[in-house]
Amino acid sequence: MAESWSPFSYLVTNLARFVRPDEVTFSGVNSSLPMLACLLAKRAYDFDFVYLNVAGGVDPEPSHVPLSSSDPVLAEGSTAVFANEDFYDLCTRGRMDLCFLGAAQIDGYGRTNVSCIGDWHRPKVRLPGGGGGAVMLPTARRACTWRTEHSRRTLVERLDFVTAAGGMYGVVTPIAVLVLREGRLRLDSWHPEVDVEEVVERTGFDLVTTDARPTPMPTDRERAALHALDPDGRFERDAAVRLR
Amino acid sequence: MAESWSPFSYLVTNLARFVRPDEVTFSGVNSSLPMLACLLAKRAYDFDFVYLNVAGGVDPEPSHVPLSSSDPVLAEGSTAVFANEDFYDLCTRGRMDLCFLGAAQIDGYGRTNVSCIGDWHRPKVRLPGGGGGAVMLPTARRACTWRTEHSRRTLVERLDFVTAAGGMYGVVTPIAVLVLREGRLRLDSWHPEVDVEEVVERTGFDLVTTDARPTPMPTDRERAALHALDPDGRFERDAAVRLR
Amino acid sequence: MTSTGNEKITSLADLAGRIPSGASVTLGGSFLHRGPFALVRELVRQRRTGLEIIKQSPGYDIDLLCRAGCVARARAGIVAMEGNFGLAPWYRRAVETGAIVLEEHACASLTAGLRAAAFGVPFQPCGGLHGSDLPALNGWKRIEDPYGSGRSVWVIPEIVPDVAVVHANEVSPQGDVRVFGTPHWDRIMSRAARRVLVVAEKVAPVETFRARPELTLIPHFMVEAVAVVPQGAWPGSCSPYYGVDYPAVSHYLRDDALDEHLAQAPEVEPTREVVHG
Amino acid sequence: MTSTGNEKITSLADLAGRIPSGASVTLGGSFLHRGPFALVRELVRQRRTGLEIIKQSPGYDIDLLCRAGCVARARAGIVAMEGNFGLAPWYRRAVETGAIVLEEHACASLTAGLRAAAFGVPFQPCGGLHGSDLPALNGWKRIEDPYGSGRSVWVIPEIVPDVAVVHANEVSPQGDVRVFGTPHWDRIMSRAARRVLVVAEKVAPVETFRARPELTLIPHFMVEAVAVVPQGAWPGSCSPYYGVDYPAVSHYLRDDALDEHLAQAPEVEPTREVVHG
Repeated sequence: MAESWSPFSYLVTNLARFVRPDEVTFSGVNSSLPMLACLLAKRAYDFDFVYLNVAGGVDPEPSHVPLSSSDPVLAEGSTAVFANEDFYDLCTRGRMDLCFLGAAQIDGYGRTNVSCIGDWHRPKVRLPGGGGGAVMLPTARRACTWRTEHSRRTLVERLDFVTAAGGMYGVVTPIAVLVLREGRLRLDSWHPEVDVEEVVERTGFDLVTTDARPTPMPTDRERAALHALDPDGRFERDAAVRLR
Repeated sequence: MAESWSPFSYLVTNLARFVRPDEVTFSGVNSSLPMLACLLAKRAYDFDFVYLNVAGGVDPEPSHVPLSSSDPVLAEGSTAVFANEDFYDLCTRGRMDLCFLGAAQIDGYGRTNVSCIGDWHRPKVRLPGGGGGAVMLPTARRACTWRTEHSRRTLVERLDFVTAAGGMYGVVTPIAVLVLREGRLRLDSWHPEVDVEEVVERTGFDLVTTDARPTPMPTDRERAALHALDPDGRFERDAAVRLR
Repeated sequence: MTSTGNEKITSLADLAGRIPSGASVTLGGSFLHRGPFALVRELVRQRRTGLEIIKQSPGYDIDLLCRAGCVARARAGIVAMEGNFGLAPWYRRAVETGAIVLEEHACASLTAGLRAAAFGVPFQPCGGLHGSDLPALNGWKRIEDPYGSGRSVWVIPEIVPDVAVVHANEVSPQGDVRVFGTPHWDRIMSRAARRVLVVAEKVAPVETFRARPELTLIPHFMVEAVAVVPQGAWPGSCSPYYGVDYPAVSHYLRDDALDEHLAQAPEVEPTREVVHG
Repeated sequence: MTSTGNEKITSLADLAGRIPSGASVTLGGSFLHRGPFALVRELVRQRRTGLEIIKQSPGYDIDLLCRAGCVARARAGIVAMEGNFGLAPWYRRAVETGAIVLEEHACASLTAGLRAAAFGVPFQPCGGLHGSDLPALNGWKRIEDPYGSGRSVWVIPEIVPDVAVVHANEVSPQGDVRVFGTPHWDRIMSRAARRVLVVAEKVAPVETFRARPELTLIPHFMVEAVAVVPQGAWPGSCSPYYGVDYPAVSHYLRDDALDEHLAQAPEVEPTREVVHG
């Protein structure tokens, strides 16, 4: 490709592309990339949607983009405080359209592990835990997740622990966008700087690639929005995402 | 007795005498007499207690005494709004010390009917319903009720319907104070202007009268407090309580 | 469910028009206090029928709707005019004659059913109720604690009203709802119902909502439409603006007063002066 | 539980002294935001041991307590330093070495257990959880809807913390608690716990509470004692007063920094200047 597309921009932009008009969309803790994606969608797209976040914000107008995706800055300019009990209840009663939820491992069924590497009772690595996942993944109308590493360690045939299951809609990595169809994650599109074979090769579960296509390059508005949100590249450096 | 004691004052004063130091006490809807009793206790007694009411008030300082015991005036001067979900939950988790709850019929076990006269499905009279009763009576540490009429119609051998059961502590009528001991309502004291025989005669269930005594006359502070709360006798006229 | 636009403000007639005959409606406020009474009167004028009214402590509202023949079914904990007015006479008659079907609740059991709906679960445990005839009357089930505490608890099935109607002190142009003083049960009603409609005393600038978002009871995206009706809670109170209009309630209770009462309402005569009760 | 006096204000040392070793403690706030961190540091200074920490999203607080050996058990939904700091290293090590016993929750299942306690019922239905390994891990029971909807739901046993500790923006002299911005889970924590302790940025005149009682998250009668510690949520944020002190969090994460970190805390050096993040 003439034009390059950084894997950081690829992740944020493709997470933003899951946002739909007039829907209620939520980003939580430990979720800098979805936070940026929701703020990008507000700037780059010509439709309204409701952006809720874990700081209690309802369509906030933050004075700056905080390092912490649960920072009170994310409630600035909000006309209401929609706090934790409220957004969880909204989700469990079926009114949350799109949730962004973190994952350490993802399997071919779109289930996630955020609990541990190795046996839960004697973990090699104790991970943060799923937070909202086990409740929000199966009850949100759509849930999307992301990994900053696309490898057989992160996209696995078998999870070490099933923290959350059900309701997965899409996954974004530095090199691909996966979407769940008929109960399995399939390749929806790939980063123009890699090819299908590499995506399949770096995925731990069998990946159906029919109907997949190269991911459309970011629009000028998407690029401009992300630049406005991360002008000095601080988030891009912290995320430290690599294509390979 | 030289000194007379109006049945209205008898009711309010003896309800107030159930209030204890440092306890959480609650008055609800349709409860003008307990509202007056709690306000009287605040004025006449030298101890602190927490007065919650259905208007969301927490130790309010109402500018005047409203006709409606759920009037927002009863939250004036409150430093918090402790609303319906909160005070019901407080009660069901065992933290409500004293609740005043209304009743149309009361039986010898201290159970109450506020639902209907006659068969529930074909009522002679459809009554208001129990409100908090069925949940608060069994979960409050102590519950007290009152009747402006002491008769075999109101203090009955058999309720037409059991709206609420359990947890009853005391009952005040124009002529007597009953307290529950060993599962039965017993005569605790009687209005000095009647005698034990009349109380027993006008009660529909068997009334144990051992250890009962004439009710101590109101103190000057109790009289003064009630006069200050109902200076023009409006509440006394509305209540229209008669000794006989 | 969602809406983010600023076109939430509509007429009272349009607001009532969004509630069809046969709908289940949960009404905010309690007894004579901060009820969406202007909307209730408009439902009467529009001759709605077969409504199910869901409210822990209705009074004037359900009495008026029964009087006008709008109600088929009620779920309530305690029903009275309150103040010093006693029972709700037309409601009482409707129940006694079988004109409406009553599901009698404790206020907290009705709240439990609304909580089940708000929490997205099929049933909600409710404290108390032991020894009451209400569970048997309503066919409620009792469940043993599966964790072996030896305790058992009554569970209430979910109650999902089609519409919640709340009377607000203020709304933002986008439909954020503020209530001053006790919210009564308005919060859980707004979370349990499929749709939320609002009658508001006034519209306040969005800046005031941004300055104190903690005071917003219902965020704009949950609100479908708002009608601005000053004194809309008449003849009840809307603190701190006005108190109960006791003479108007007494007048309402006269056998021949219905039409005159409806004609005197502030949404019809918006110039009538504020009554302080 | 009740107290109506004005003698609620006490020292931080006294506040921590009210939490014995072995107590179960639920801590307000979330990750680096408005946590009662001054109280947590004081528990470390007083060498508390065997604590059970109950919080949906702990981070700095539980990491510090694990680092100092104060914790025996944790119930949590997600644990991390957050910001751009990643995992909570001393907490992680404590779990991996078996130094503490973890009961892993979803945030909402922990909230459900607290709701059961707050509502006075033995268990609370919780939406979701289908297909997760967490219910089997924790021995949670699934209950069929006894009303025949065909739905089933996981129920969480009540979680009754001995003490809830909340970091408040303001308190009244009587102990009413105000929080600005999101309350996180502080509200349900304060209703579920047997006792409520508060760390506050400042005391505000009772008149300001009377003027806007709607802003009071916890009424005074539920609060046992309050310690006033300006910047007590350091190195976290307390909006709108100050943001996260990122350099201080980075310093805390150095292997040799614990004593220095504790010595630099605002409750020790109350004159240090406000950090805006």
